[in-house]
Amino acid sequence: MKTIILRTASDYLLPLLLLFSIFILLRGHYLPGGGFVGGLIASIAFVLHAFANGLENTKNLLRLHPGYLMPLGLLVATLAGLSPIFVENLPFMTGIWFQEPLPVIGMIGSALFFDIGVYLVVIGVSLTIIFTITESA
Amino acid sequence: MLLTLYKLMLIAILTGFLFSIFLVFAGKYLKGRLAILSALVPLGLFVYFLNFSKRIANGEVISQTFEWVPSLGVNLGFTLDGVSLIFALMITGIGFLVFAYTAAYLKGHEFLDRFYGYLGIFMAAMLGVVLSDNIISLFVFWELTSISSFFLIGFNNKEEASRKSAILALAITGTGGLLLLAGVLILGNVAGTYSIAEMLSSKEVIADSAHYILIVLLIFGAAFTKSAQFPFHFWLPGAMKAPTPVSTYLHSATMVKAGVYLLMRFTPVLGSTELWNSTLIIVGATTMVYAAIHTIFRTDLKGILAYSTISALGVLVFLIGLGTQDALLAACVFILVHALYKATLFLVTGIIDHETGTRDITKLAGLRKVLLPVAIAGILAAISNAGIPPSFGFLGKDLIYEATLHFGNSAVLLTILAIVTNILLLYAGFLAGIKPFTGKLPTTFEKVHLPSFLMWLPPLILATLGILIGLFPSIIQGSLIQPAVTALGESGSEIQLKLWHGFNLILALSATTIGVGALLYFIMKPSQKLENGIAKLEFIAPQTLVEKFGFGFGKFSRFTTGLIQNGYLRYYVSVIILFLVILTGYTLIQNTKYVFDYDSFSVLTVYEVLTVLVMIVGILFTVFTKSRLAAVAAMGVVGLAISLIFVYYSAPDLAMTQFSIDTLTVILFVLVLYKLPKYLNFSDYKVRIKDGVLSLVFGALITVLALEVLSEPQGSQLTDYYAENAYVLAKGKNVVNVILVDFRGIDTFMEIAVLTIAAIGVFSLLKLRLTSKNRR
Amino acid sequence: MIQHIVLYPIIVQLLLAILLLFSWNSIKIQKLISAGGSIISLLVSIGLIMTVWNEGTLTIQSGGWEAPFGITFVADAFAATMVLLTAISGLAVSFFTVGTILKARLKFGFLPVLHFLFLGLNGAFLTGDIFNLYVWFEIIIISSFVLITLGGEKKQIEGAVKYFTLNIFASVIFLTAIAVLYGLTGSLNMADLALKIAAIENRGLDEVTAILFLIGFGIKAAIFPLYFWLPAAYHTPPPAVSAVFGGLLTKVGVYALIRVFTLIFVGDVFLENIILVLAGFTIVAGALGALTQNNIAKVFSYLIICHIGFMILGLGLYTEAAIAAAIFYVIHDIVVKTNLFMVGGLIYRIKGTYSMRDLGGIYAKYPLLSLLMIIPLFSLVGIPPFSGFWPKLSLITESFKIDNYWLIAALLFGTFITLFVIARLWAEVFWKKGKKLPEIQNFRYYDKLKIEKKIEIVGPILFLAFISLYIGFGAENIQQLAMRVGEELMNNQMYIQAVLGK
Amino acid sequence: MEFLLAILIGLLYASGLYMMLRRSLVKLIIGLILLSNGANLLIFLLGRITKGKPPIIPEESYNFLDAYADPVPQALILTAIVISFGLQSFAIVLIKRAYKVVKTDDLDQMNSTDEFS
Repeated sequence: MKTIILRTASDYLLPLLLLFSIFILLRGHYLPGGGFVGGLIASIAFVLHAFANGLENTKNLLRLHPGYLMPLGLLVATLAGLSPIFVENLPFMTGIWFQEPLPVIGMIGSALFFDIGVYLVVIGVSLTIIFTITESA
Repeated sequence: MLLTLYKLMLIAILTGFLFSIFLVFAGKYLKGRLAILSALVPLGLFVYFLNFSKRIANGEVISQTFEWVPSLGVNLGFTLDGVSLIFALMITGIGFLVFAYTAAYLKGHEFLDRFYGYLGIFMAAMLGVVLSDNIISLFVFWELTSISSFFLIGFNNKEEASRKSAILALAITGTGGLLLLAGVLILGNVAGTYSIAEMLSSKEVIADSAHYILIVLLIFGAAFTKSAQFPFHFWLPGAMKAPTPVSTYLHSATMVKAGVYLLMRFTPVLGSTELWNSTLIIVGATTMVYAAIHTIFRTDLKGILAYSTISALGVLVFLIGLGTQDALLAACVFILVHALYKATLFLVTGIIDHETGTRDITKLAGLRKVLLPVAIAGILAAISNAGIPPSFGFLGKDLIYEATLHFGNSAVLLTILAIVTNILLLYAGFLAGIKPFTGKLPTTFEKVHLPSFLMWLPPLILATLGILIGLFPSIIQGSLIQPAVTALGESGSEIQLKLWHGFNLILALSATTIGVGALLYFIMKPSQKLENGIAKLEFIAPQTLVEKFGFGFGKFSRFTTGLIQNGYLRYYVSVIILFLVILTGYTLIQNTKYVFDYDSFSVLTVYEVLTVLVMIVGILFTVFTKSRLAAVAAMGVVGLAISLIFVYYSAPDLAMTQFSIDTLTVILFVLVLYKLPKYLNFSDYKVRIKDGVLSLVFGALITVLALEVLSEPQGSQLTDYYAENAYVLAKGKNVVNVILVDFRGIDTFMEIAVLTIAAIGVFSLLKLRLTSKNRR
Repeated sequence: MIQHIVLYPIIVQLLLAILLLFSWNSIKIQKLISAGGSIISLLVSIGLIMTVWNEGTLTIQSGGWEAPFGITFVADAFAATMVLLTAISGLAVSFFTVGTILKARLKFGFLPVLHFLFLGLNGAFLTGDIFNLYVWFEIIIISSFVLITLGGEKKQIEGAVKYFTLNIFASVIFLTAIAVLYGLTGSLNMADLALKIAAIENRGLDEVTAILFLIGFGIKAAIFPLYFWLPAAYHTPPPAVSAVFGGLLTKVGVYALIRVFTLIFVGDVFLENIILVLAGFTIVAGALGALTQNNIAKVFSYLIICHIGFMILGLGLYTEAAIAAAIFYVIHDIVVKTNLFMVGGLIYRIKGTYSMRDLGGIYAKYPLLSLLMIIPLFSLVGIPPFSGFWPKLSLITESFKIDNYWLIAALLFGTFITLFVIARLWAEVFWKKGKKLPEIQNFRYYDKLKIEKKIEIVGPILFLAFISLYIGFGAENIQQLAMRVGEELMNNQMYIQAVLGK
Repeated sequence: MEFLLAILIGLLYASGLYMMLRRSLVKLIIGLILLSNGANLLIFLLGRITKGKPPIIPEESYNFLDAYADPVPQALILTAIVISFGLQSFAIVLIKRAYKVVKTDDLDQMNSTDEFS
């Protein structure tokens, strides 16, 4: 009984929570939030999904081991950090920005990409830790 | 031409090292018949140094300098004067004979190449010692002689006794080396230079310095350990575990004389003071008599020779202590005398040992019948040793008596000591050089045959030299002895070496010495009984005392290490905290004002007080609950309360993060914990009180510190800058987030790296199972 | 912008770690990346130190925010030297790892974490921001935790618990010190802090902060009486790990101590005296410990402590020459200690044990290898003119200049015990006739290895032995470098000038 | 409030230390967590606390109009919290592993690496 409700709920909850987490991520530059909290929310979404549908299903949904999100995030962050060196010969991690702001998100710049990297790493880390512990419990 | 010769001096020293490095790679070709070729190295060097003798005889001092580490004042400054030349010739000359001898002595030995390698290093290092003008480079070479000695003593390293002796010798000479290091550094500082030549001009400055005593004592420490003076002598008999060529070369002819060399070298700089002279006289005299007496109680040939070497070294130190021109002259001559006869005796002993398989003097007799050339060498050496005219030894002995007799008030006492020593040395020399060859040949030795000429020729050459120089002292008088005495700072009258001084007191003393010595030889018979007798006194021998000390020290270090590193983590933590509390407490108490500016503190609201109360209860519950899960839950509550505080005090981002992290931590804890057993109540009441007090003191300290800091003004220029620029330049309005991703983005970057690493750690800690198959 | 090069050592290691994580599933590719990357890293570090040598201290403001508002990275001669040493030691260990670490461990992220560790080290050396330093320290300790526990065997776990606790504890104290520092000055940039701390009137608070740093870093540097974690843990992981730890980890603590006490907290006589006393006790305690051990890895561990004392002594003496000596010793020590644990690893590969009682006969069977192994041993003792010898000259001289004979005695005592311990080790391990030990199942004995494997094990030892020899015989160059570092450190306005431009 | 907070921080440090001095590995880790909470709060307090003015620039302006809370300590604490989370999760798993291999939670029985051998 419990599982059916949960399962149905989580099917809707997963995309909703993910969207919310991306919102938190993007708005971080203006309001409380950012990559870290956003990442945590996204992982909670996956954890809930795993709780409802079983670990295997969630893993299948992700296709790749969540661990790969860590180097991916780090890479995104590194590239964001390196971009000023290549683009304008400015120091590592200098913010460079597109001229025009986008609606909802605001200004787009290397800092945002960096935050996306953080977001990805946090998801990767929390999912790896939780999955590993659950598997070996 | 001259320049190239000069250049050669560095190369001359390096030759030995290069030879050894060469052996590492090509050694296997030098193990067989070609082994004798290695003797060419010292021979070449001998000829090289001999070339200088004319110039040295003319009073020249050859010096040259190669830069090495100028920033530390260390260069390779070499000086060749009379003293250096004597030593250099001895090192290379005896080196040549020993190298040749070894080719036969260790013929076919598995590790012959290694042996030559060590010898090469030693020879080079020893040359470095006697040629160095820079005292640091002197020390460098000095240490290298100790190290090569270590490897040579331990050459038969499968035997425990060899290894032990090697370590013991290294420990003693190594200690001396360190004293020397301190000594030369302090000396260099006081004198303002590391060059011995330059120090000569600041002799007074050094002597008047407050550190003079320290310097002298340190240098004495080095010299006495290296030259086996009482009470540091005991490593030398142990060193006889080395193959005989080593005993000959290092432990009688050259290395042990490095200490003597050091004293000679520093005589012009540090000498002529009460401290210098008296100490040397006392130590030297004690050593020479003590060791000479010991020879009576030995039955092993090498043991006898070891003690007689110690005694001879004592004589040398004693002579340097006398410090008069006569005495220094005697010292220079006696170094050569001793090197010639003692090396011979050792080589002879080596042959006997090699051919008969024993060194027990009580068993050896009549070997002249089978080893005639060896017998000749031995007997000639014994004659020189005894100081029977016309040997070189006779000359040496004369000079010694000459020196003691002219030494003011204590002349009689000193002369008597010298005579006693000489008598016993004579006895020892007869035992080693004559006893094995006279009498009836035991049947067991009938099959003994003469070894290759490579073995018997070197001692014969040395022994013959010992007689030849006695007959024609002019060979060395002008070329070696005169410059050496000059180098020792005695620029006085010209010296004369001659056999015949007419009938005088000295001749009478010499005759007495010989007579009594010979008598002693005929009366005393070495025996196992005597040896066992002295063994009973061993419990007060310096060696025993040092070994006991070493043992005790080992126990002490085990005790302290066990005390410090006792394995209990909580003890480690308490020590660290105690240390912290004492240090910070001390400074805080000294400087605290205890004035707090309450007005600047913010006003309390009911919510805040409630939150704090919840937190306090949470903390207490965490600490005192008996349930693990409850503790974790309480800890979670504390974390939640903290995030509330963050909410109250304008930190929404922090509150969010704290909240989510806190929740996650609790979840993880629960996931892991529910499988573990219950808490056990380990510690007793007393321990808990003690820990509680320590913890509270620590906590109070932090509180006081916090309040102190709060009462100081703080104006952060960062805050204003960020307020100005967060939006204008960094295009963000949530300043905390802007700091995180932009101003201090690297912090965040590394924070996610930490998370990544932690995740890998968690993953591998739980997933990796080493099984017996993949474990190794 | 030439200043970019300051961050290259960090960026290279970061990219390496990321690449290694991406190639999680293929050990072969990981090995290639690690080895190749280590060579690149070495080249970059050489480039950095050459630039610094010629151009003077380089700084770069990450994010382009002028100091003290962003995080500044500073490559002065000291930092550049440490980065170079990390690269040298890292290159050796990277190859040694490939040769010795079990496949099982490699499959679980050994190499990525190793490079994260190098990343942390480089960052710690280059950063000019005190909180950022804390973050780099955390990178270092978390990667070292992972490395020390990887495999999760009993002794590893037992050692790790102590290592973990005390190091985290050190971090907490470090963080406490940062809190106080920020509370007092409102700044985090070390150059800025140097100015602001000098202006604080309440010297007592200043001193307390300094003590907190002393203890926080002191734990990491393993000085007396804070070193407990080291003998408990350093011998437990595989030799490649011990090699990095023994060579580099404690030296980060030393680096931080030297940095903080020459830049921020300067001229406090009380603290200098405390440091001197601690240095003396560290030397003696380490030496006594080394004397008691039978396991060669444990012997080496205690010798680390003993020699940390030498470096701290240089700091405590607080003169240009003494600091230079400490730097020289650090340079020597990183190379030698790394090599020492690799030598230990090689011995273990040959005989399958670390126990001196059971070992033996290596010299007879492997003469050339033994001669190779004796180079780090001699360098360690400082048998002149091997590398450990030179810095002692200045240390003794400077101790003498303040008439502190206890320090000289401690120095000589430490040296003597090192000599004695190594001589005994040589006698037991190399000279003594080898026992026939029971063969261990599935153990890959050195003899049974293929030639490539042997090269992977011996090559790094040879490489570091050469560098040791160079430090010893080319001491002049090293001394020049050390003196330059000493001069820069003792004149902290040079650093401040470079960072703040005033 | 500053005064209360200072005492609270002291209490956190004290309790953290006390827990570290116990023999249980679990307590040890809890102690470490309490300690780092204390350190975080200490940064917060010493960075000077301000009520009700979060460092978020208002909608319509480009910078702050009046005094606001110092964002720097907040950023530092955020980093510190996340880092300690990494360490804590590792530590928690270490407990699990330790229990598996050493079969105990008792720290006093984890002494073998310090013994003479």
